[in-house]
Amino acid sequence: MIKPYGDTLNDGKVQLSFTLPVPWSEAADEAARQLVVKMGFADVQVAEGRAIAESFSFFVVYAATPQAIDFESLAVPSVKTHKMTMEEIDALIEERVGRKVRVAGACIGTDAHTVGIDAILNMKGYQGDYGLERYKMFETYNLGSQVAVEDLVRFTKEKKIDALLASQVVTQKGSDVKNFTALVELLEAEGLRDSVILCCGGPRMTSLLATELGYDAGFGRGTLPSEVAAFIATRMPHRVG
Amino acid sequence: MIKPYGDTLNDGKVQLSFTLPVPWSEAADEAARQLVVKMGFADVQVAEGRAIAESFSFFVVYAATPQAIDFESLAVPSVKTHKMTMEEIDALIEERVGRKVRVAGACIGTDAHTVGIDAILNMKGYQGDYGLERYKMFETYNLGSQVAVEDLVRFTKEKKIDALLASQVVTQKGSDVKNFTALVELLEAEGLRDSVILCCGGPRMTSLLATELGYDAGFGRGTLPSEVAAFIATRMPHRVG
Amino acid sequence: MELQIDRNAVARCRKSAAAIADPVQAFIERHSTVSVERSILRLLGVDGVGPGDTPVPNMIVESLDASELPNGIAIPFGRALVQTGLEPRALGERLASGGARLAQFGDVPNEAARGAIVAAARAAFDRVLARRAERNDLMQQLPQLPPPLLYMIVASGNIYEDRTAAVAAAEAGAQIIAVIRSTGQSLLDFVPYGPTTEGFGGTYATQANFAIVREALDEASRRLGRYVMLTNYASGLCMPEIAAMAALERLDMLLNDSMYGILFRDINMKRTFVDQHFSRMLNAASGIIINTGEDNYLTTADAVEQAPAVLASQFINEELARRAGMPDRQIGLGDAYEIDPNLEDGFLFEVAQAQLARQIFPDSPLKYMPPTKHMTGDIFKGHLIDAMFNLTSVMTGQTIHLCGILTEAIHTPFLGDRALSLENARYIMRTARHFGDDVVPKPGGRIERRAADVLSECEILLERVAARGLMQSIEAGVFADVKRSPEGGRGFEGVFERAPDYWNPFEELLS
Amino acid sequence: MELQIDRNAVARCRKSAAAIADPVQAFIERHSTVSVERSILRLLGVDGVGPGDTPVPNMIVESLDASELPNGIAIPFGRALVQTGLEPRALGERLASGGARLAQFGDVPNEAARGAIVAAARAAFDRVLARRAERNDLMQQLPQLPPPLLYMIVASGNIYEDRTAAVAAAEAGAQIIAVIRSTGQSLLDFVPYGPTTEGFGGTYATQANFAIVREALDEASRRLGRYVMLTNYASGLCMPEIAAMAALERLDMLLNDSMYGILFRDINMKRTFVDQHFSRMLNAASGIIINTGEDNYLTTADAVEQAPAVLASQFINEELARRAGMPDRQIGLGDAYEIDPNLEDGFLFEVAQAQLARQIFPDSPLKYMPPTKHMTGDIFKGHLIDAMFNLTSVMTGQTIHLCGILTEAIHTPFLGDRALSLENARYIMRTARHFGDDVVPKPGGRIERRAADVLSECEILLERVAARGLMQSIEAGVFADVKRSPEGGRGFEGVFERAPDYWNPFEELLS
Ligand code: B12
Ligand code: B12
Ligand SMILES: Cc1ncc(COP(=O)(O)O)c(C=O)c1O
Ligand SMILES: Cc1ncc(COP(=O)(O)O)c(C=O)c1O
Repeated sequence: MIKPYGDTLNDGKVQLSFTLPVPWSEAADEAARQLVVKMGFADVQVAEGRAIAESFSFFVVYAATPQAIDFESLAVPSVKTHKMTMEEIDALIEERVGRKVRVAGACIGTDAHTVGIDAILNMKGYQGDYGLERYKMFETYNLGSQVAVEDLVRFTKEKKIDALLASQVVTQKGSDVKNFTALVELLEAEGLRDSVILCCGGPRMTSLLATELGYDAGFGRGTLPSEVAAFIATRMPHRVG
Repeated sequence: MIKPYGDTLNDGKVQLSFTLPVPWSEAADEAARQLVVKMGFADVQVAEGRAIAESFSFFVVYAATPQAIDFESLAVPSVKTHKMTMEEIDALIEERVGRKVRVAGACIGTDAHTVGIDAILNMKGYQGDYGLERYKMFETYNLGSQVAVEDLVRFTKEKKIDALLASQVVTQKGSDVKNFTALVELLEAEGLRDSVILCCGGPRMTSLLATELGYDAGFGRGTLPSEVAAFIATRMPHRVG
Repeated sequence: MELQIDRNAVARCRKSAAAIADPVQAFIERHSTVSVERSILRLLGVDGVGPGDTPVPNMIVESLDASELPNGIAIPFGRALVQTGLEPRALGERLASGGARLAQFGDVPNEAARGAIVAAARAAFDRVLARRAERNDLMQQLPQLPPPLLYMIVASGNIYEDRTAAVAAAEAGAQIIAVIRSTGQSLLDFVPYGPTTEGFGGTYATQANFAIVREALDEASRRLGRYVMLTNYASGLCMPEIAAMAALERLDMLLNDSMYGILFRDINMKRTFVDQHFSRMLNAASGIIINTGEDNYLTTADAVEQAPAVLASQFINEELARRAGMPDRQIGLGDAYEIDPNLEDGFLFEVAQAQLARQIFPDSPLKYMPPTKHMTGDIFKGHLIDAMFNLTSVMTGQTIHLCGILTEAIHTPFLGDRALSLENARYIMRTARHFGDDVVPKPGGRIERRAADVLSECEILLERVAARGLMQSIEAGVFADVKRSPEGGRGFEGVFERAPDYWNPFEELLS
Repeated sequence: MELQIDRNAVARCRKSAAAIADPVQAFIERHSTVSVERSILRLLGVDGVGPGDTPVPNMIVESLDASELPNGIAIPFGRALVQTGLEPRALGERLASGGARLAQFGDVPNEAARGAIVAAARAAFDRVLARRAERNDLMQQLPQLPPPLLYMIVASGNIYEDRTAAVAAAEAGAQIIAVIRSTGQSLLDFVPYGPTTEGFGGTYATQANFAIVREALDEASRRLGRYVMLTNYASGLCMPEIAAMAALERLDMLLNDSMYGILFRDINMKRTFVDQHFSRMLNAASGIIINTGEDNYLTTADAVEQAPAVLASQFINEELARRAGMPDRQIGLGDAYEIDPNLEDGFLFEVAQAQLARQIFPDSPLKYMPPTKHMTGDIFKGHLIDAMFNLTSVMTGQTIHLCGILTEAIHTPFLGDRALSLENARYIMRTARHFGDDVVPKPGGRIERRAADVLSECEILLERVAARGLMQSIEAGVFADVKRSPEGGRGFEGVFERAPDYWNPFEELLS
């Protein structure tokens, strides 16, 4: 079992900050303290409390959590297990699939943040790691931004896409979850769900969330193109075979 | 009932940061997330997780707390209610006590942080607010730093001190509470507790904590000398009369 | 700070910019758009929505016959005014409700129609000038703090939360409040109506929303003793309409840049060049400072490499704005602090670029955008990058200072984030207030060399763009690594060539 | 950065400093202290604790007759060495256990005693030199990163947690690790023994604790490919003993400043001047860089006002250190970034002060302390003040850079706080690495004027101190607004006048 580490193993120390919608006063400090106590923390210290506007106060609090987590037995699906090079991935596809894998990527819904999906697809890649366009064994379609889920599914059908990459960067009010869900549902409705490797990504994505959403894999912040390529390459043979 | 305010009333949004004693990995991010879920938060987003050393990872998390606090009915003892000027305070003492009030202050235990207590006592004062030495109606003794509780009590007895000001700035491992408690206990043992106005102070002090420790008042960060002076002046008549 | 820069190179850049603007300007003068026509109606006072929440100005323009549109909306609407004797707004409602159709007033002589419109337009113009005078008065009575002017965004999606946030930000030191628009509004070929409480990543720009925040900020301005400015976004498919609304609701600034729309929203370039021109004429008259969007180039492409393109775009934007009648003091050219924080001496590069812009455009209220691209979930690190941005801004005398926010990579800002951001800017700008005045870049040092490189690369780039044409250069991906074709993108269907009799009553008033 | 400074004024300051040092030095040479004597024993190899955990060196020195002490511990101990034939450490244990008393060896002739001690002292001295050579070798093999050297504190109270924290900090970029001492250790007239796990605000400085962290850092140094330095605190009642222990355990730096002890710990000035001198002789030989404590003046008094006093104290400390045989490259003079963050242009003042010190003491590994006094519970603001400190440090080429920590006002640092702090320093120093080289303060500008003012006020102050005497000046509250009397404070009883036959075997070896 592990706990947050302040300066001593298992001291449970955590830093919090938040705003309360009240003018600042000594009582506001005390409200902040009691609130953090209510959250279940011990040893609550309101390090800072001050007015940030006439009717709002901001607090910095340090406190100890009694909670711990069993790190050893944590099951985290990871899609980034095997590190492979571009050459290895191309070789794997050549050998096990025997043809180019067709990949389509898009930033769906009204989301116009293409930098992330471009980083995965474009030649140039990301942080020195080449994008899928650079691979011999991928045929890549980058549909760009603000692509309606309907258009993407139509395209998938038309081009017999093997792997579909959907990106969502705007997450406010759960818009990402809404769009991702719409995509899976439409694929299912069209009977295409099982014929594609379905990946989602974006800065807030985690493997767990992707699984919950019904995707084969999810890629979060800092993803390298080769990680995505490796995932597709290792999954393809199952589909084809 | 009020809750933390992110960008919408009662959204409960809180920022947390902490360190876990594990090497960074996707699983560490997930551990951080689950830990914050265990703490009772909803909508947990691990905004940042990264290695800060070989076997430590640091996290920044945003989440929503379901806790709320009833701000209206919060009873916070405040010692800073009446703002008074130096002249008003001197006048009050002159009229209601009729003699100089004898005040002794010290930084007790092994604590050498005298800046705080000096700010209250020295002429110069703090942030443009004069210190007690400047008042006509206080006779002030500043015993300085690292004053043993025994010495302070002896001094109190000898000089017939009316108001005793004890400071503690170092709070690590509860050393402040230990020293403050030792002072009250010794005063009680010597039968002096009721003959002094007993105040404590330091950056982590709150009115509530002071009350719990058995002090008449406690003064925290940013205290002005006049606030302390006003408290003593308004309490003195009860003692004398 | 004072850099040695090659004044002749600057002059040559301006010459190239003029050459670039010429054909664009010629194109603009031969065309109008549905949005320009709708903005004429809005200025005249037409407002409200019809069935399906379609705004009345849209309904009216759409009701025009395809063959009539090239003459503009003014005359047909003028005929209806004459015939019905209604005020423009009431006439709009009548038309929207189906109580009348423009086509039915064909009999009214052109001259009468023109006369009615001229009168209404003059009244509208006076309203715009009155709001401008109001601003001038308020700014006299309630002087702003000295620049860099701290600019803060609110973006909750709900105008009433935005109002709360705007007032809180003003109290915490903000001098300009921007209400960010909802994702995708720039792609709407109409302006939503009324107060709105649902939006993604921002709040819809509507006239009612403008008014709600303006009123709250006026109240706060009086309380704080300093005028707090309000700004919103024009760029998109409705540039001139938003410019009209902003004029009427006394906004003080508008993001107004067709290059942004082209590159980052895939809006058709012909459409938006035409829209931009008329919207800027309106902005000029209403005393609104425009903000251009060069900063965006740095969010998709490498900031070190794109610096010459940013400068080139500033020259072009300056030229196009001047041609719309804008004085330099209303042309807020954009730039941003987007160099990789891991680059050794990146700060020196930023200083060079910011100072270069300052000296080349001495009278422009430069708009300086904060780091966004390299902001991560590490809010502590992000706060520091913002601090270096704040320092650069105060050192180099930037004017409109968008405060960077430590949670940039996470969410649209919380109320507390904004306060921390303002505190950051205020602290840095106080502690280093005159630092820029007190140091000189070493002649031939890294800063000066970098500035010289950017300027000379910009010069070459402008020459190339002048030779190839702006539209073709955009097509070739010169700006921000993004390629757009002259006939591609959204809104092209709304562009039309002016007939010989085309008339826009405001063009005369505004020139 | 290069300030125009008045070199003649600097020369005059150095002359005053010499005049100030003369009488202090004369006093020092006529006296010794119990701590100096105990350090002789420690160097010879005496260690361990007796009943009640009293360290053996203390027991031995205390066992001397009051009449014998003025001759020093060396001869009596030498007699016992000769007579018992034991090694110093074993002899110490025998004496501590009551198995022998120094008094019983009175018969041994002085010459024999002297001979035994000289041999043992030479062996001890060789051990010190061997550790120094070891450091040199390691620093050759594992070169440090360029300065400012990032210095990080650990202070958990528990040496094993400190070790964990030290290694983690090294991994996160720290180049120097300081294990902060427990509150109050400087007032103990002995050095605790063995590994310790309880302390307040820090961990006891013991030889075992030194060894534990040294070993862990050596391992980390090899792993990281760069030598990570270790430092601790000498100032206090046991300066020479800690200097001896540090020499033996290959610490690389020591906080060593009697002014700190006098002003902030109320240690008797005579005692600590004598202790300081011998401890610095030891530091000189062991290649240990000392850090002086001028920064502390700024934590109690106003930083703008105290700047001349800080500089004056640096001149005095330099002079006293040189007289103890220290080369400039081992004299780490202290300064700090403590100006009120709310002061307009405070940053310019800080730059002026830091650069002034850099130019006046070009070969000193200046120690630059972070903001502490104005740090509050607002960790976000604190992080920014630290950033401006980091910027000043890299701009002005400071050497030993104590990393400021955002939680300074709250608790001794958490492991995560340290990582954020190092990230802060690394980011700022990377992005602005050559900024200082690339700008010049405007002649006659705010920075240059401030530097000139500080220097000229310092000159006047030094003249006054020279006229009045250092001890009398301290009595008058010249430094840090604190007043101390020459006979007051702790440890005065441990000072004694040397008899004509007084002998300290190491004085010869070290000179
Ligand atoms: C650049 C940027 C823009 C540019 C986008 C240009 C473009 N062509 O992409 C412009 C200026 C146009 C823009 C506009 C807006 N933006 Co924006 N923008 C950003 C910014 C600064 C950087 C995003 C970025 O490029 N990151 C770098 C890339 C490489 O990282 P990434 O996207 O995470 O991608 C990586 C991984 O996530 C993964 N990945 C991503 N997708 C996928 C998909 C698959 C299948 C896989 C395998 C992997 C993968 O791989 C990538 C490489 O590792 C962020 C703030 C920030 N610092 O994060 C805000 C941000 C994303 N924007 C935001 C908002 C709100 C907007 C606007 C809505 C604002 C407005 N109202 O006008 C508009 C509208 C845009 C729209 N309709 O979507 C918010 C989103 C808030 C939220 N959480 O919901 C952010 C966080 C800023 C903020 N704090 O407000 N923006
Ligand atoms: C200055 C300082 C020092 C100076 C003190 C000089 C002196 N003569 O006071 C020196 C350099 C000597 C020092 C040493 C140490 N310090 Co120190 N020091 C600080 C520092 C930077 C500022 C404290 C200060 O002066 N604040 C300004 C005053 C005006 O504020 P204040 O004390 O809160 O007082 C106000 C109120 O609290 C109130 N008040 C205070 N007392 C009282 C009493 C009464 C009766 C009343 C009515 C009001 C009142 O009124 C004051 C005015 O508003 C703080 C960090 C920080 N920024 O807070 C660390 C800090 C307090 N020090 C700390 C430590 C650990 C030490 C050392 C133990 C380190 C070491 N191991 O060597 C030593 C040992 C000191 C000792 N034996 O006590 C820690 C304490 C950690 C903790 N929470 O336990 C801090 C927080 C730094 C840190 N993060 O590690 N320190
Ligand atoms: C010039 C300009 N206009 C408009 C916008 C915002 O437009 P949208 O509402 O399309 O996000 C931006 C955003 O950065 C901009 O820079
Ligand atoms: C020169 C010097 N010595 C020693 C110390 C620490 O001493 P103590 O252990 O007494 O806190 C400091 C602390 O800042 C210092 O500056």
